[in-house]
Amino acid sequence: MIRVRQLIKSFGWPRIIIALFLLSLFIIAPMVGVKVSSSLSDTIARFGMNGIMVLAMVPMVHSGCGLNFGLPLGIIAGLLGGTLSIQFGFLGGSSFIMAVLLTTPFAVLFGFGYGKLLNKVKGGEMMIATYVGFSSVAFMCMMWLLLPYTSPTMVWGYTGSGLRTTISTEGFYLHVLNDFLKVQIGENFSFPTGMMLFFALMAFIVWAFLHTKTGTAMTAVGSNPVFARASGINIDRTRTLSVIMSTWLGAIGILVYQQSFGFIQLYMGPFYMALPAVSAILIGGASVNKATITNVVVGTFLFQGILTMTPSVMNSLIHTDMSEVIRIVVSNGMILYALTRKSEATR
Amino acid sequence: MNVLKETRGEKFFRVLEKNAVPILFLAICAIGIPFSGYSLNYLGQEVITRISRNSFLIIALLVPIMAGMGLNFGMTLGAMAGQIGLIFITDWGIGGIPGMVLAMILSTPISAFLGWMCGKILNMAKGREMVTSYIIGFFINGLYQLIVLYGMGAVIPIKSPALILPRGYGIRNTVNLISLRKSLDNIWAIKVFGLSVPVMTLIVIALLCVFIVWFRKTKLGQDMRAVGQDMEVARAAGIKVEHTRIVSIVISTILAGYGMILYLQNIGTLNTYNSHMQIGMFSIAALLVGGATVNRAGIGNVFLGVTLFHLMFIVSPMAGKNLIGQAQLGEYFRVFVSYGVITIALVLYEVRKRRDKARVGRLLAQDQTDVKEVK
Amino acid sequence: MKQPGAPLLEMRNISKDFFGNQVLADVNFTLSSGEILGLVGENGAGKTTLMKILFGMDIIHQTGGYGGEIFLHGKAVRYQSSFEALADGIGMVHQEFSLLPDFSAAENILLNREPKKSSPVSEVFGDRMDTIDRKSMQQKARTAIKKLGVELDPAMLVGQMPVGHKQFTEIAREISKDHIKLLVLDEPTAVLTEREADILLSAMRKLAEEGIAIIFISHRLQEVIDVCDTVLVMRDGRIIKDVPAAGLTIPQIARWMVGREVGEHPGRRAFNPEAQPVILSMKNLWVDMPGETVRDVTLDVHQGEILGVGGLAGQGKLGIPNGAMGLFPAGGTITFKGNAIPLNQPRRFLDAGMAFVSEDRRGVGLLLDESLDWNISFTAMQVQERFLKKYLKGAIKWRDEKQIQAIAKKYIDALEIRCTSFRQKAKELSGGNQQKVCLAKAFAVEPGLLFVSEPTRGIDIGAKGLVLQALRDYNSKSGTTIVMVSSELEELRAICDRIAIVADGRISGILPSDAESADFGLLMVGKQPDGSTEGGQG
Amino acid sequence: MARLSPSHRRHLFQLAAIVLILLLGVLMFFIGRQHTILLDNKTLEFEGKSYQAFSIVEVAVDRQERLELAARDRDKADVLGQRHVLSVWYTDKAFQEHELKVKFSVPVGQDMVLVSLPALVGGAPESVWLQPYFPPTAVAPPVSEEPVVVDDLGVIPVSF
Repeated sequence: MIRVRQLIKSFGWPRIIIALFLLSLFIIAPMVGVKVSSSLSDTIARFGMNGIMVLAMVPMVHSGCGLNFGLPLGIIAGLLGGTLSIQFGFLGGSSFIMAVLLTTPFAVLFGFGYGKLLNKVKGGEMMIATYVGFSSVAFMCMMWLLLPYTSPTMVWGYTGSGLRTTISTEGFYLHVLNDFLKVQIGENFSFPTGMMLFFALMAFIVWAFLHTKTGTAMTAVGSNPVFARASGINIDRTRTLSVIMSTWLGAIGILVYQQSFGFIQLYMGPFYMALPAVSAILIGGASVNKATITNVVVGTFLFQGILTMTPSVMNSLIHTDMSEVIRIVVSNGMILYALTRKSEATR
Repeated sequence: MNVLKETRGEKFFRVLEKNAVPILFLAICAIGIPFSGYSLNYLGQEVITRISRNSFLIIALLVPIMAGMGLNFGMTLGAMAGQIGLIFITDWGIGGIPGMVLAMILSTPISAFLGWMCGKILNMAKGREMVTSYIIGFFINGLYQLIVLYGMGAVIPIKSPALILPRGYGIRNTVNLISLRKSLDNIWAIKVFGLSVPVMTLIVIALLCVFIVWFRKTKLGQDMRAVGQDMEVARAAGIKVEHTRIVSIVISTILAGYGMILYLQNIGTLNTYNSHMQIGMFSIAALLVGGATVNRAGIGNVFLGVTLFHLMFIVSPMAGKNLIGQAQLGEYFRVFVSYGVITIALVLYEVRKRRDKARVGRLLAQDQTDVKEVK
Repeated sequence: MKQPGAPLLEMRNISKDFFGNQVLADVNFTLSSGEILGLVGENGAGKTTLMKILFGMDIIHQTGGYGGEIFLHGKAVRYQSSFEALADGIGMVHQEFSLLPDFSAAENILLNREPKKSSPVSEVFGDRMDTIDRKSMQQKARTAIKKLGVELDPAMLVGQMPVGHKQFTEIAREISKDHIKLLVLDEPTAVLTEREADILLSAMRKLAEEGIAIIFISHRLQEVIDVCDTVLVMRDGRIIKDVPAAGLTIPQIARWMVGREVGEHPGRRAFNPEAQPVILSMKNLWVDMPGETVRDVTLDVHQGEILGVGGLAGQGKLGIPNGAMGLFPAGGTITFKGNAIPLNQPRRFLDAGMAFVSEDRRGVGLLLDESLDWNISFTAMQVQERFLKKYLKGAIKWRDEKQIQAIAKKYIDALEIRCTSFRQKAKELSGGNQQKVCLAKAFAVEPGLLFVSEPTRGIDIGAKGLVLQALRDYNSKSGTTIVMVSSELEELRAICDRIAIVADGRISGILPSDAESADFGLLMVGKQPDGSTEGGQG
Repeated sequence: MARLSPSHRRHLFQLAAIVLILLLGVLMFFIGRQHTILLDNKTLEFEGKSYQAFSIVEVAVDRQERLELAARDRDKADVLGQRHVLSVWYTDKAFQEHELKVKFSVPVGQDMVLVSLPALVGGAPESVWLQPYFPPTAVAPPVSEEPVVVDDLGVIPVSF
């Protein structure tokens, strides 16, 4: 009994409620005529799409920079890489690889500057990260208009300059990962093996990094910065590194998202992309200063599961689509819960 | 002995940095106005309109700053309460000033409750009030949608077909406030140099300013300032810290609700699901443009901020069009500047906080060198 | 001056233990109106606890209350919170300022007791809507300042005041309260210049003449002798002396404070540090460590010795290792084995082969949320690249869990750390065992010189002995030089070869550990003992 | 009478304030209530009596602008509050111009009232010339989604 209680305590009530809610959705689904197989397939696909952006939270949480509300900055790096790859005329699988390669220098550069900034504002990272994300999105809105892109698939037809708000990835990297070794079971269920493998690869890289000397130092910086400093760790450098990693993962994350989604969304597209990722990792059991790969997997699955299941089930059940409201309440409620909890480290 | 020596150059930069944001905006406006091609008369009219429209909302931000809780991103809660009041009076067919007053009366308990809740939560998240209040805004927005989009017309009786969506429940995306439009502004509108001035609205705003000034002089205001400086010292002196903080948020939320009603009577249309979310961000940006910081803001900052921020806002699309040939660019520019100014203000605040801590060390080093020089 | 009649305050048989650890026993004293009582004693003698009991602080109730009785005007009192004590006219001025920098002196003096003018709004919203009567506030503040007899502008912002004026503001706040009868001043002169201190002392006499009793806690013994009517010397939770101040001398008091005579502790070992080469030398070190400011320390440490650094709290002894390591902003020069070590860079300090066990175990010493093996191996791994498997010619440095566990097990056995396994989280251990983990972490680096700061703070007696033994063994086995900072003189004398005493941010003297205890006492209060065995430096 | 303790007194004042605000709210509800007054210039037959429509008549509610009604015309005026003044300018058979001012109040809870001008001028009792009016409920008034009027702050997406 005590063990059960401890388990519940370590898992956290909000998480249990959310998990039970999702479970009940899956149980109700067949009763109201929603196909579980296609729902599950959708959930998995969305898991693959969003997983890496959720993973982008991990390095910054580990180094004590808090939740990466500045994810849009990484997404912008990804957008730059993606659009450049198309601009240079790469097609199919190669365009994805090029996008990843072209993204990397931007992500590193942005992450470096962002990390330096966050080092100046220790203690107030999250609010500032939010606004760094917002202002960079707004800044890039101007840039999308001004940058000398010429590819006819991307620029506005009538003016011949300035990028469109949405750009199709068809013919470029649409579904390059989704369709790689794809497993189709029956009519309604497909498993995007390539995308899941890619997610697994990224998760492995993060996991492996956390097992190296530098990764260990990063965890220590997040756990107790004074301890780390007293052990000769350069805290600022470690934090900057973690921010660069988070930014890069965010950039790769959006590329994976686009190849599955089919469109590159520019301008205000990335504006609120951080909040779903933040709430996903929190639902997975992370706190403001502790996060693991398991949190990412569990959280993304739960969050995306709710996102997929609520509209269809609720709609069939009460003929009202309240999924939007449920999503807003659940995700922001989760963030609030995390913010109001006393941080676990006894500092 | 505890004054840090600084050269004249250092002092100059310190003063410059302290007023960096207003100076930057002055520069933007100074460049933008000629390029926009707007007449001064037009701009003057716009500025007057916006002062009368927005300053009440911005003044609502002052109280939590006094209590050291930073910028109240949760003012959207008050805006929501104000909107709910407006929806009801529109449904009941109450218009004009009585409608405004009734909407305010209706919004007060809702604002007070939401503010109390917000304050309670912020007390649990001391040290990260701003990001928390920001998320509270989103969270309550979900509940607001639940009530307005699903509850109204279904559970809460709303009968006017002009309000309810064709499906039978939920409020439409836009609500026409025609019976309310400019009802306060038009009570006493005079022409000065060809500019129409809504005197009555300005009087209401002036009264609020008087209230703020008076409030600072009350015991509660004093307690808030004490709590804002150091919670522990205030607590040791017997001040109820948590309660004081909650009260400051409640006052701010109620005022924000009134401000929203004032704002919407000027606009004349309620954008049911958007207005409140935008208003928080723009009020905060305007206040910061006026030279306020996270821990210090006055009435002067409000009016300077409204003027400069909205001048920039009006001017930039046309200036962008005339300069580069793209109005869209100017639109994005002003969005960028709005967010940029909040970012800069937040960064400066944190940096200053850290530098103040480092100051003690520099003093000590200075003492050492002084001693050596004497030797 | 003592007056006849019922005493203002009487403490009878006060005793207090923290979970079996007796910190106060059988404390009895009386205090009359207008009397100034000097309360002196080493750190940990029980002064603070005694005052906490008087004020009914939460910490006392949370740890099981206290024994004995307190009488105020012959009436038994037992306060549940400091506000009750304040209501009865007992005020206290703490060592740390409790002031608001952006408020004026008057606003601070009357904080939460502001004179108010009622306004009609208050009838609905409560009396917090009353406006503050600035004029009468200014007036009341002026009266309080006048009572104190100092020059202080009530309109001046506290943030712009010199330290002395801040102190006066604090005291003015207490005496501005109505019916103030008893004032407790905890180290009020520590931050003052000599002139300011003189002003304060005369203010105290003035207050006493007006009938206010004062308990004056101070380490500056000359002041105590000058201003007090009675001196109360505490040691190990007991009152050792309760005598009139007239005619006392500093050495007398210092001896009472430090207590035990030579011979009560194990003598020093046969080791002459001075004969060894200097391994570490500090010159003009200053450290900005809040509450432990080091002003100007010059100190040489010899190869292989155990050097003790003692002194009263707040004098700066803790600042020395913290500054040397670079955890707090510091200046001056440090030379280790002939190489200058740059300050403010912990990494260079560690690279040079030094290690530091911090007094702040939970804040600095441990990763509370991580396992023991991480805690023990972390510094060695990061600084010396040990416990790592290297792949691709060292491009990838993988954590070697096996080695990490091995070293953790080794030290868990060697230091007898009580834990379920090396996987247990550091926060789950007891204080003593946490301390051993900190030592293990430092030992794992295999340092040439080890700074140990307050190694026995907050741990029980059994563990104390083990920790000290571990240090001594480590020194004799591996020849590591140890600099041990502690506020417990006895502990320093037990294992050190020499002991340096810090007073007012400077080294006031270095004595062999078997020197007269009274001499240590004198050094602690910043006085040079006559015919001292060794001259102080700095 | 025993003196009230300050907290008791305060509760009393608080209660009074709440009651006052509630009263204010009720007051606002009535004086701010919007009504539509339909002004009718049609021949009205009532209890055997016939009130002939004017060929032309001018009418104003409160201080609003004058409305000109030809025979069989109907117009409306939107007003706030219960009590109103109706001013009618008409020409009688003798081609004499007359001005008539009538005060009336809209029944509580009524959105629309119909005023028959011929009956009013013809001296019929109020219950005749002032009648409640219920719009035909079968037809919902056409509500077009008007273009959103906002100031230029509406450039930010507001939900994610």
